[in-house]
Amino acid sequence: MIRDERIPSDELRRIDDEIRSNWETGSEVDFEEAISYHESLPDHKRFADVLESADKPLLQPRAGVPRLDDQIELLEYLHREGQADLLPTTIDSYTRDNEYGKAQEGLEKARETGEDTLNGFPAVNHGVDGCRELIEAIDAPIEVRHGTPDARLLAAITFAGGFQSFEGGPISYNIPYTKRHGLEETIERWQFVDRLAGAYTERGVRINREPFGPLTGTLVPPSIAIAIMLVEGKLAATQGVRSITLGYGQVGNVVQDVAALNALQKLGDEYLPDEVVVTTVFHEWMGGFPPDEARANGVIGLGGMTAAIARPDKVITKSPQEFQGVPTKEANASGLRTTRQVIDMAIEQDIDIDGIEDEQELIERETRCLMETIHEHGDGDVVQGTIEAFDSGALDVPFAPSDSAKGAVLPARDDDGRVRIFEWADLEMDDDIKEIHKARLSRRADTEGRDQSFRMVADDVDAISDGKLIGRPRSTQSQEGA
Amino acid sequence: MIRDERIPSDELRRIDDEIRSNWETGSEVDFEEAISYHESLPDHKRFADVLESADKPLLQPRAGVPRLDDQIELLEYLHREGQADLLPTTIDSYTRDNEYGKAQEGLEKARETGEDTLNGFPAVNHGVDGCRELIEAIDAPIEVRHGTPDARLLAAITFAGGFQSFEGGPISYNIPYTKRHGLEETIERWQFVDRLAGAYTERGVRINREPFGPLTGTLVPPSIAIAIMLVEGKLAATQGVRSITLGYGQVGNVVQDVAALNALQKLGDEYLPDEVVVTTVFHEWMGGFPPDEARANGVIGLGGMTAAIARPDKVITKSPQEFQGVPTKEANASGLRTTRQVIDMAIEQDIDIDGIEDEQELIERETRCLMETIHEHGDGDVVQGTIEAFDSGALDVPFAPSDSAKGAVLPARDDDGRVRIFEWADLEMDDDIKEIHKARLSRRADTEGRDQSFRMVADDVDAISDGKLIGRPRSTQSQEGA
Amino acid sequence: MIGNTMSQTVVLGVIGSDAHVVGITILEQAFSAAGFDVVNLGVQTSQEQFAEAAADHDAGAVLVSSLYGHAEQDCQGFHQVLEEAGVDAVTYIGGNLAVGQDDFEQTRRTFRELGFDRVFDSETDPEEAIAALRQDLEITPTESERVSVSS
Amino acid sequence: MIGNTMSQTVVLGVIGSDAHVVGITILEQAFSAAGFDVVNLGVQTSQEQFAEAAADHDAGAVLVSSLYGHAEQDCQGFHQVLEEAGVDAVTYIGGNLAVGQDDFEQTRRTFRELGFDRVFDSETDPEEAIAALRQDLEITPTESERVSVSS
Repeated sequence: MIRDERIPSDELRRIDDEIRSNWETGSEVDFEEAISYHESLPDHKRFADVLESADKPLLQPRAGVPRLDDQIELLEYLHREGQADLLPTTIDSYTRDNEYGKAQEGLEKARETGEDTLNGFPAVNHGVDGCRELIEAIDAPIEVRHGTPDARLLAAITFAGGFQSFEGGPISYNIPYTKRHGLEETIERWQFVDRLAGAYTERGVRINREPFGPLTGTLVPPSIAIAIMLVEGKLAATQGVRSITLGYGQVGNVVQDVAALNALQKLGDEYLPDEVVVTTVFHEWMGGFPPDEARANGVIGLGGMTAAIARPDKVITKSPQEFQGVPTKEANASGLRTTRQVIDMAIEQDIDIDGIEDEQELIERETRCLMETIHEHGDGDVVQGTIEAFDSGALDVPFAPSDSAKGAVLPARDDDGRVRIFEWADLEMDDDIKEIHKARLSRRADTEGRDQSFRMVADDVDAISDGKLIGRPRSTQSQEGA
Repeated sequence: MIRDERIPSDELRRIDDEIRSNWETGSEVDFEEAISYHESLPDHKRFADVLESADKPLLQPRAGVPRLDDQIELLEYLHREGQADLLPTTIDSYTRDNEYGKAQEGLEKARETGEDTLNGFPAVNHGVDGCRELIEAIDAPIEVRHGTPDARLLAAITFAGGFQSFEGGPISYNIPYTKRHGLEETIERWQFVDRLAGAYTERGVRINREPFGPLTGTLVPPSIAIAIMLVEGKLAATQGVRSITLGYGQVGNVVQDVAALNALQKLGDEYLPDEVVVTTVFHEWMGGFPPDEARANGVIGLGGMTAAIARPDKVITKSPQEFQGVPTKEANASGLRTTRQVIDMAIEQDIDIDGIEDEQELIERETRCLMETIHEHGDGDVVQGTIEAFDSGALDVPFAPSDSAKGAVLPARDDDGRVRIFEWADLEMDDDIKEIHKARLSRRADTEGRDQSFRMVADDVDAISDGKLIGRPRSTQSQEGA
Repeated sequence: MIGNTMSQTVVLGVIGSDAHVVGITILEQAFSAAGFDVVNLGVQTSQEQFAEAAADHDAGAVLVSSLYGHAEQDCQGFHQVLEEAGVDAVTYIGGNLAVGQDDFEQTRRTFRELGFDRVFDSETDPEEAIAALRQDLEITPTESERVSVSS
Repeated sequence: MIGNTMSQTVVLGVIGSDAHVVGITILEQAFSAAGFDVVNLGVQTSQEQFAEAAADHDAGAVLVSSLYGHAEQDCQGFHQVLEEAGVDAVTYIGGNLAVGQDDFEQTRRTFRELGFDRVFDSETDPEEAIAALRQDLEITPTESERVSVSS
């Protein structure tokens, strides 16, 4: 039975040998040589150090194209024209499904035709040398971003390739991304990824690990996201990771977002071992965007404002072309600069909004309820507790496509636009907290003159892309107008 | 000696006859017929009613081109694609200088060549019928915006032409706009404009008047702007105006901007007669913009956020092309939609920032000092008081090009980015208030490790276009960075 | 066949490799609230899984969702698979059904030809689908075809 | 002529119909703080007003600002007007001196040919102009021409 225990050295080596045989570039990896390589990198390419020593939020976009030259050009552009502090390399879908053969075909076709035949950078196929060419070409730290349930080979190659930050985790890259991977399976595979990061860490190469906070990206109640971040942080710490960046996706209500980021940092420091340096990352709105660049810039502006007040360590930016999918590099850089301008104008202002402390306290209490139920479900073991709690529905994520989560809990915004829980299903929570949510949603129902129902959920899902925060019924909206 | 007294009817008629003879279209004006015309307009084109009954901030862009057809097309576009609630007609520079002959040449050349040979709509040359064609074509209220020291003929023609809102005032369209027009002269001329608006008002056609709040547009301390708004509001009320929209230009610090807008509404209600309906307008940042549309969108986003919290009755929007001057209609509409999106997402949130009440109280105390000195300088007459107070420097506007103001007062931002007064010159202010400003600026000087000096002023003037709110010295900025 | 005797059970799912779960979750809630028995197969559901669930539950309706633009490909032969499994249900499809969805009438014809009784675009309210299904389950399919659907 | 005997009075103004007041206000403050006696003529100042003020105050320097792009036109014959008024001062001009300011070296040559001793672009810090003026007022103009100005 899988438990939250450190993978022994011999087992680490056994798995490492096994997974490296899955694709030809696996044989390029030599751990000792990789340590020397990392030691040769200049300070300003050491991801954990740069992130942890920053005294204002660092900005990072999303970006990945199949060919190495194109990826270098793209990241150089985002660094130069977008003034990104940290850079990403987003991995293609075939690699996420461990289909390295298909990724190879796509890459070769991309090289022949010059077209982007893959939706990201196939790092496994580029191999250790390809990764190092990228690391050397770009004058800033780079993170691997993907969405891979089994990222063991990807981690082995990119770590050896000089990357010092790696997104994802066994829950956050399972529940929102895939239907049929079991949690036990993904936890086991991510224990290896974390153990490998831990092995580098023990040799002085602190690989930064970043659980994916936004989860399903759609109205995720903050406490659910934070609980999952704490679980993934604990799992990584057990394997020896010492630089952990906990994530959170903007819900759009400034008070709740600031409160959640504060709670995330505080609970991260509390739940994770002292030897771990905990930082936070704020993702600009991950839900549906307006089909209009001007309005999308408004959404990005609200994100920047929230970041200026909450001061997370990092912000992942959106572009005004979010609606249409992958942005041009110009639009990507534009999202970075809009965010930078708002943050730099607002961050030195003393903006302290009433109610943040109360909201933070509520989020912390909710998160503690969830952490407690995980503890109980696993008799003290966080791995078993997580698996069992998801199984019973005591832990759940709204709109989760995975069979590993019930996906029965449903969120809705309250009258101020804060995300509350409308349908609890089997989610574990103290009754008095449930009453608070119910009272808040009831006030909204009164404002709108309708019953609390799934209609609110449906209206809220589309609200921001329709130009509002709260999905009010049409009659209420027209009353609002002039 | 000119005083704050209502122009008698016979005098009104005499001036009206005189100024209408200055250009041929003046003879088209028939007051009785104009009243009937206004009565024929539908409710949704009545500017004062639409503005005063709105329950969220209405948005209005700036726009003016020489030809009537083009102006109709432009306003229709901004109404449809920008979803502007209220529309403007910006007047050209020749008309502002009362050079109707030159405006006529420009208009004829525009008609021949199809090019915009004037920087606005020459409403006097288009005459009453031309104005009415515009009013009839556009399905929303339209305001006349200009910058004219002597706007008497412009008012006579545009009021008869169906416009129901008129920007400007004797101080706000003198001090920031022109070097050598005396205040006594502009006050006398604006008394006529206001009296004409009052004459319409008495017949049930409430012409809305809007003093120009941003003044020189560069770091104007809120209390100076508010005092001038109160003076112009009082002058208009004396002449019978009953719908007055007091203006304020964003300084970029959210707490100070919200406090100033609150103070503007409160003091407006207090200082203006009960029979006047006082509303407020917030101008998005009027200082230098970043030479980059992405960063400009950040500035606009901060403006929208401020408007969502302060909830003025109207917002005058900026476009992402502000840096390069007159925007394309697409960019103009884009600024409207970005602002709309931010306001609509943020306005239902309960955002109450600490310190707004204290800042508002300070602004109110400062404004009362200035109003008191005006009262004393004029022995109770606000016209004489204003002229004398400007003459002595007890009332002053920073960066004023006009010879009517000393322009000796100098602002600088404090450590939170609030605009304080660094050089008081002869500005009248209680000593304890001066001490507050001094202490705040001293804190900034400590942070930056430099003395309070004009360098701060110079650095602050360029800061927002350089991407920051506060003009920190370079050494401090690099300390801030990662 | 008279609708009143038809099953009130509705089988829902997202077809193919599509992982968009939000819409189907909202639909599940809406149809449950409207009194239907809902079997939600979730995302990434194969033709065979739809057919098996519809047969097992004697479903009155099969509602297919697709948001990633590959619906036409994913639905080739779907109605034959249903028929072979002995499913006799009303079939609807909705979502972003074509990549460049410029002409929805063309898209509608395409999916009608594939055998779907009704075709909805992604802007359709759940209420509209519920109203249509109430009609289709209580009157003969032939008549239902005369009902004009605005979407 | 030896600089030390020259007047420390500086006449400032914005030439022509230009109403940009912020830059000149900052310059006034900067030169005052640096110990110069400053006469600020403000915006919309004519050639004759510059000459009259410089003669009246026996100015050591005349500093002309222009930000609206019409400086070349506004400065035609300016140095003749100064000479006729008996003004013997160092002359500087700065700001946005040409509409499409692509090649500042070309712009600099144009204004040097019009008679200005130094030409600055709009990005110049006041400190730079002050340092230059200190030099120019203490050493002979001939030598000052050899000093390279970075702007």
